Amino acid sequence: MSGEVLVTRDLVAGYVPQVDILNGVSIVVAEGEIVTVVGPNGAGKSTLLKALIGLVAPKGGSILLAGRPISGLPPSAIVRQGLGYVPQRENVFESMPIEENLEIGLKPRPGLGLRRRLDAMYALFPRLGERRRQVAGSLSGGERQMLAMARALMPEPKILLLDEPTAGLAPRFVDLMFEQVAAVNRSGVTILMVEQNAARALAMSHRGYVLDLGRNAHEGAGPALARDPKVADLYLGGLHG
Amino acid sequence: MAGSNEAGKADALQPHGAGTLRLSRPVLLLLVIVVLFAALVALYGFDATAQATVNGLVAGGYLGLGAIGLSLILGILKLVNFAHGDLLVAGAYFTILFGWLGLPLVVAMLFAMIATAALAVLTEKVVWQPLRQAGAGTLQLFLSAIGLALVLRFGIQFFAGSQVRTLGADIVSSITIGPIHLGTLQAVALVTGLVVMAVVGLALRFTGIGKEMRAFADNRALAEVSGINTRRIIDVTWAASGFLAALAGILYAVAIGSFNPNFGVTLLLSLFAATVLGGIGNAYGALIGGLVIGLSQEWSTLLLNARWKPAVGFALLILMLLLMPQGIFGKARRRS
Amino acid sequence: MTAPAGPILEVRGAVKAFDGLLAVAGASFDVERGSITALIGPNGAGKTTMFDLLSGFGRPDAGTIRLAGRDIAGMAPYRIANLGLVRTFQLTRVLAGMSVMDNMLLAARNQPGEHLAALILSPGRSRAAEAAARESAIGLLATFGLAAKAGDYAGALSGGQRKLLEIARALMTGPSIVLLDEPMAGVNPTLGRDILDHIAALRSARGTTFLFVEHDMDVVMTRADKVIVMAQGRVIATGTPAGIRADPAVVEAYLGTPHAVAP
Amino acid sequence: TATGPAAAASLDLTIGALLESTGPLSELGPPHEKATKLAVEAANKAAKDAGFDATVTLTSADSQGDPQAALSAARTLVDKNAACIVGPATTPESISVLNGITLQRKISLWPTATSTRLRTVKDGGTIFRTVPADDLQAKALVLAIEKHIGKGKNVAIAYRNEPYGDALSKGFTKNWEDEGGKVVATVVYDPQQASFDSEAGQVVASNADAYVVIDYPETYAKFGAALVRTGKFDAKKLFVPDAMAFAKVPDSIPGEAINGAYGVAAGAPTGTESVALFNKLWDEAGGVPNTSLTANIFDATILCFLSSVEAGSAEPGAITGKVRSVTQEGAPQFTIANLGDAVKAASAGKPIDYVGVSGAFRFMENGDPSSSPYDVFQYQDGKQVTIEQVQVQ
Amino acid sequence: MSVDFWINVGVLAGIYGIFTLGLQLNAGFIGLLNFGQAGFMAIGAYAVGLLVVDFGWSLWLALLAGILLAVIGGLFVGISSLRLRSDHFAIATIAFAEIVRYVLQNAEFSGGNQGVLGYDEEWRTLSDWALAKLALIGLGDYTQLPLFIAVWLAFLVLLAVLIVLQGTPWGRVLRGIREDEDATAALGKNVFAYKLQSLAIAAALAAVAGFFVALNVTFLYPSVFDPTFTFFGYAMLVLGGFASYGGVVLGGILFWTLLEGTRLFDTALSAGQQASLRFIIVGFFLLLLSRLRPQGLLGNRAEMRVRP
Ligand SMILES: Nc1ncnc2c1ncn2[C@@H]1O[C@H](COP(=O)(O)OP(=O)(O)OP(=O)(O)O)[C@@H](O)[C@H]1O
Ligand SMILES: Nc1ncnc2c1ncn2[C@@H]1O[C@H](COP(=O)(O)OP(=O)(O)OP(=O)(O)O)[C@@H](O)[C@H]1O
Ligand SMILES: [Mg+2]
Ligand SMILES: [Mg+2]
Repeated sequence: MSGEVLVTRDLVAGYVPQVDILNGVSIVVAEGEIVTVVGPNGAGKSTLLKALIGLVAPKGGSILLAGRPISGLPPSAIVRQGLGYVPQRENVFESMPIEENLEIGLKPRPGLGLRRRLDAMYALFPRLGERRRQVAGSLSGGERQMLAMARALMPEPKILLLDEPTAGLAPRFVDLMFEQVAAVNRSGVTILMVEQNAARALAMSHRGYVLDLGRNAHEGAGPALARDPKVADLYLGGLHG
Repeated sequence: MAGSNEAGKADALQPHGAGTLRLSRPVLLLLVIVVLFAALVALYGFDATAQATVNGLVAGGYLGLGAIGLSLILGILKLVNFAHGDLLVAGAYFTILFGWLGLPLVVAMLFAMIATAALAVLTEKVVWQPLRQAGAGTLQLFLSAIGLALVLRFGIQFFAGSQVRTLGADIVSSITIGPIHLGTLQAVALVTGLVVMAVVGLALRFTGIGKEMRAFADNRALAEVSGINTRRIIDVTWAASGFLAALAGILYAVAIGSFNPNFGVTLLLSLFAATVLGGIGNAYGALIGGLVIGLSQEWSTLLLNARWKPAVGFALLILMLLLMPQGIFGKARRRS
Repeated sequence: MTAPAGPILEVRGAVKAFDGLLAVAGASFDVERGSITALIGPNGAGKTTMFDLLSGFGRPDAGTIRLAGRDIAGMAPYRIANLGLVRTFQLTRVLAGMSVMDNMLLAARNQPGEHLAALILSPGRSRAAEAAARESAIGLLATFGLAAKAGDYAGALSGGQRKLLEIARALMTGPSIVLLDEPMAGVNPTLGRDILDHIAALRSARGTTFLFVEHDMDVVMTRADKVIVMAQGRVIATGTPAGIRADPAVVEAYLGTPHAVAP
Repeated sequence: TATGPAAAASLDLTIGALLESTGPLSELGPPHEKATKLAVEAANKAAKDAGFDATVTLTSADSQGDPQAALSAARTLVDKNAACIVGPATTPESISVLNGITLQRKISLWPTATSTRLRTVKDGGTIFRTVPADDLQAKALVLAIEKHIGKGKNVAIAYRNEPYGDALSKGFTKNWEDEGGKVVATVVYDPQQASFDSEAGQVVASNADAYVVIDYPETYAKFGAALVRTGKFDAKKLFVPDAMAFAKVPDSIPGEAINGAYGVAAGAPTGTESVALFNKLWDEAGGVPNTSLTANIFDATILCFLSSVEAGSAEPGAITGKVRSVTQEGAPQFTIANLGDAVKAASAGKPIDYVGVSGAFRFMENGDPSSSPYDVFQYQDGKQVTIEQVQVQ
Repeated sequence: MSVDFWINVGVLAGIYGIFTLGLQLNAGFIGLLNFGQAGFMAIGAYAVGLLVVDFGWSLWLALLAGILLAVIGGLFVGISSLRLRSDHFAIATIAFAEIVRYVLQNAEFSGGNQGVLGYDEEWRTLSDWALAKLALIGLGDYTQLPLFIAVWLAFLVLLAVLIVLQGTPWGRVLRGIREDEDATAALGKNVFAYKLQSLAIAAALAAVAGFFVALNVTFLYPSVFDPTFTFFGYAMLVLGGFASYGGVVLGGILFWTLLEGTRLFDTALSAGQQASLRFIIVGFFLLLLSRLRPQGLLGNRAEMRVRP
């Protein structure tokens, strides 16, 4: 069995001293997997990702990256260990052109060659290639989403944390984004994503977690979880095709 | 997506394409300046106008140079550094200190710039970093900046006294170009200002650290998760700001001839005006903003008694903001 | 003057350009009174920009926009809102430093206490209006799953909760037409279902018109009476959901591979 | 504290100094502080020489160049038992201090502000100035220019934008035009601006026969340099007022901007012996270089002390009442050279005439000196040399 | 007797408290960075002085006129500059205040560098009457006490009015605008009108403060209306707490106690060094206080935190 690259145990975290948002979340992401986290709004999904990337300091429990604890490290250090992250909101540098956004994205691994990675991203999202000098702040919602994804992919991360990557995307780009996630995964990248497009996300995942009120509510193999009627009704808006 | 490529071409041909004749604001500004210059020449003759123009460029040069460091801090760290004027003063007094320790003037100046840069970084470590971690807002930072400004200015005054000092340079020598007289040191200050503006502007635009600084300015959290070492960015920004402040302070002190620890605070408002006029965080903007203020003030002396000069600068500032709400180099933001 | 019976919103030849780029390039469409209309189109088609023009956040470079027969192009946002057209933002705009409840109360219309003169002259009326507003706010918050958050700062809400608050807030104004910019993006599907039910109920009960941008085709197909499709700043198709889905131009420009659409 | 006028009683006098330690005029602070200190030392020494049991202490406060702060500062001085207040430097500060506290308590106030405005305020006889008001000086300047340049000539005026320059410029213009002269330019500048070159250019461009620049040395260092940079400046055409009087040209002022220039300052009828002595005291004490108005401050402090001795009391009102008795015309004259003798005479209750470093004092009803001999001096090789005296009323 | 001294501190805290209430209304509640408050104060104070001295008006009538003129000034600034971005608005208001100050210094009508004097007869009469009454309870020696009472009466009344206003729906609209003016406009609120009201009220408060400054200083001179006082006002605001009127009271007292109280230190240093040390101490305190209580004395930490 492939190793467990990212593990949290009884993770407790929050934003203000008295209020904990995560009340003991334990997840396991094994190498090469796609893992999806779903749950109601405000369940703590984004907070979980923020804790993993170092934006929120954990108050209890542990986070292990390839067996080594990373809680307490600054995000820039965690990113250099091969984690990539696409935030849910404010995920592009609004005052900078698309191309500079991508250039900044390459920061953790400049050795990859800027030109090569840029070309790869423009091939993936031609819309970005057409607009490379447009400042990101004037992009449409979907265009921003593409840019945010591309920025995170620039340094070829080993593990990618995605916070609602398909929100705001037109259907053809939703498809593209999911295909892209699958492709990136096939190339060896481990993926942990949060999605409200939950049925489709779970269907392509090796494993899924349902988070509610800052705790693990359900877990299981992705497709199975999506088919679980209780889960579907409570969290996925009923059964989908 | 070949379709949208075609659409892109079609856009350019559209009559509504936001007016191909529309000039960018900097060009427009230059045009206005040229027209005003011509008008003044017609009214007051070439000699007087040219002399006022040169004077205006020099005065504006000091302001612009002083404003660059301020603009960096404001733009990148979002901090209204009320103590910036006092960093200028620190530069001048460090020069005195190193001169007193026996270093030749030019070496003392260089050391002073380095010392001021170190001082600026120190303020980050002692004052700003803890405040940022405590989650202080803009106005809280502003209060601390007032406090820090007091500590710096009066710290200097405590040791050096408030009497007038000089750096002992030759402030009366001047260059004569046709009918125009220009103080030698004034010329040095102006040229230095232009060079520094270009260097800082290019560095921000093209170097890696410059891009990181802009990314940091734009979105701190995103910069962190993009792997930027934000501590380093902050330190570099402070060091640059301190260095530039000292450079500006020293040049000003040298060229104007005499000063006391108040000179920074008296310049501060004009520095802010230059910063805002040019577009916050923009090195070219800061200098151009300074030059515009300087020019308008000196030109105004042709029309009005010089006693109105400071008021003219402020009036122009308001006027320009109303005409160009984004500043000379600023950009409009999308509202939705 | 009573509003004519025609479409509540009429857009004719609207144009909006940014630095030579035509975001909206001569779009024309109608929104029928009391309908639930979807505005769809590829990313960057100009949907949000269109919303900006409708709500006063942008002035069209050309074209006319009529709300209940009245030309509103270029009118200030607050005046349009007071005419009964309210919008939400794609990138959420909650009032972070105010409580969720205050966000809601702020949206209440016809609150005399918002004007200094009325406040001094008739404080009683202000209090009565306030009490009424609070009651309807509590109801709306419950519908949107935010009841427990009423006292929290809106800035402490999660991404999806912000979206919900914005929709609830827009409804709080008692609008005649609501523009929702991707209301379902980032909202948990179960909750989304409830909200859509609520919207449908509101339409039936009050005749409120809804125009919404949405990329979730399930939602569009099952909930909209009529669909407007934009691409590259123009309206390329209008019709019923079924008709739109069959339109090859729409499939090509927007839907992509047919399998993406759930049957 | 002192009791009654009995000569043998001990005297414990506190003199308050309102100094511009910070704020826009803070360059004046250190020299003015030193002047008060020297005066208090001289007073204590004189008391000792005279065998008179008196201790004079100095307490100072920062007036910050601001009327509101000056009032607060004055209150702290009064809290610390100051019986007279030396300073402040500007008219606005003086008025707020007067109305806010010293008037009610009959504390004598010794400002170095020269505006005639101070003459018209209701001060209940508590304001005394050891600096002549601007109107006298304006006349002295007219006389000096007439003598060295000629009558009816063209003059350009430049002044620092504040009450002093403003009032003196107006007074000078009126007097000069009354005498048939012309003022061809009046250039006003802010002391803190970044460049003075345009203003300097306007002064020389006026082609005037003489220039009057009303400024303090601190700003003139900048303005004068700008004048020289115009390339057309001739310092021999320059006339400056008392604020620019200093024994030695400060380092900050370029020689080309000042050597050959004329100036006026209230002079001492007994010659310059006191001035020499004062300069010696100053140099021996070390510290900041001498600058304008220090002698006047020194004299004000001494006068407060002598008045207190004359009154045999450290009570503010008593001191205020005796100021005229220590500057009485016709009474035996004393200078800082024989201050001990002055103390002896005063403690015996006899009227005296203290002739200060900055001259003799004839206080009018309103506390201003009535007339004054003015020294006309010239800067020669960085030194101020008195070349003649004129009498103005 | 240093009671006098502390009465003076109280007067200053009260005057600048009134001044700062306006800033709080602008910055704290509607998000307008008004840095021109000293300019409005100057308009109010000079109107009083000039109307009394040059036109023989009654002091009290002149006060009303001063408030009106300051409000007109506020409307003028607002109408011309409110559409600017917030940081640009801040600098535009400073510029406005500086222009006011330079006009007062350079124009003939305002007395220029010679200032305005002698407008306070009516106040002195009133004050003497009050002192006579105070003498009955043994407080007749404190000559500044009548002013202290007047200032604090005005301060507390204005404070109460503002606190009440803030609790109304009107106050809620202001806060909405502070948080996001576009979103508030989208809900049908006339953002511009509210900003204008807020600015006009702040200008009126500044004029009242200016009136008291005029009485306290007894002499009007342009430098009294230096932008420094606006910065001091902001310092008081932040010390007391962002978006808290009550904080203004505490912030005012704290700030002026700090600024004036430091005069009482006595050291063996020279006067220049002592004065420097005083400001160093003030500076350190400001740094320390903002470090220890970033939200200010009465500020709301949570409200501060969620701010971007
Ligand atoms: N202020 C602006 N400056 C420059 N370009 C802009 C500006 N606003 C919008 N655009 C461009 O106009 C186009 C239309 O944008 P709009 O936001 O209306 O798209 P949209 O249809 O809402 O897309 P999405 O579904 O992705 O939200 C986009 O290509 C966008 O980049
Ligand atoms: N910056 C913050 N400060 C305080 N509380 C916060 C902050 N951000 C989020 N919260 C609170 O934490 C809880 C979880 O938020 P989180 O963003 O993790 O939810 P989520 O599961 O990602 O929801 P969604 O699907 O809506 O994005 C929410 O109740 C929210 O109110
Ligand atoms: Mg989330
Ligand atoms: Mg959109």
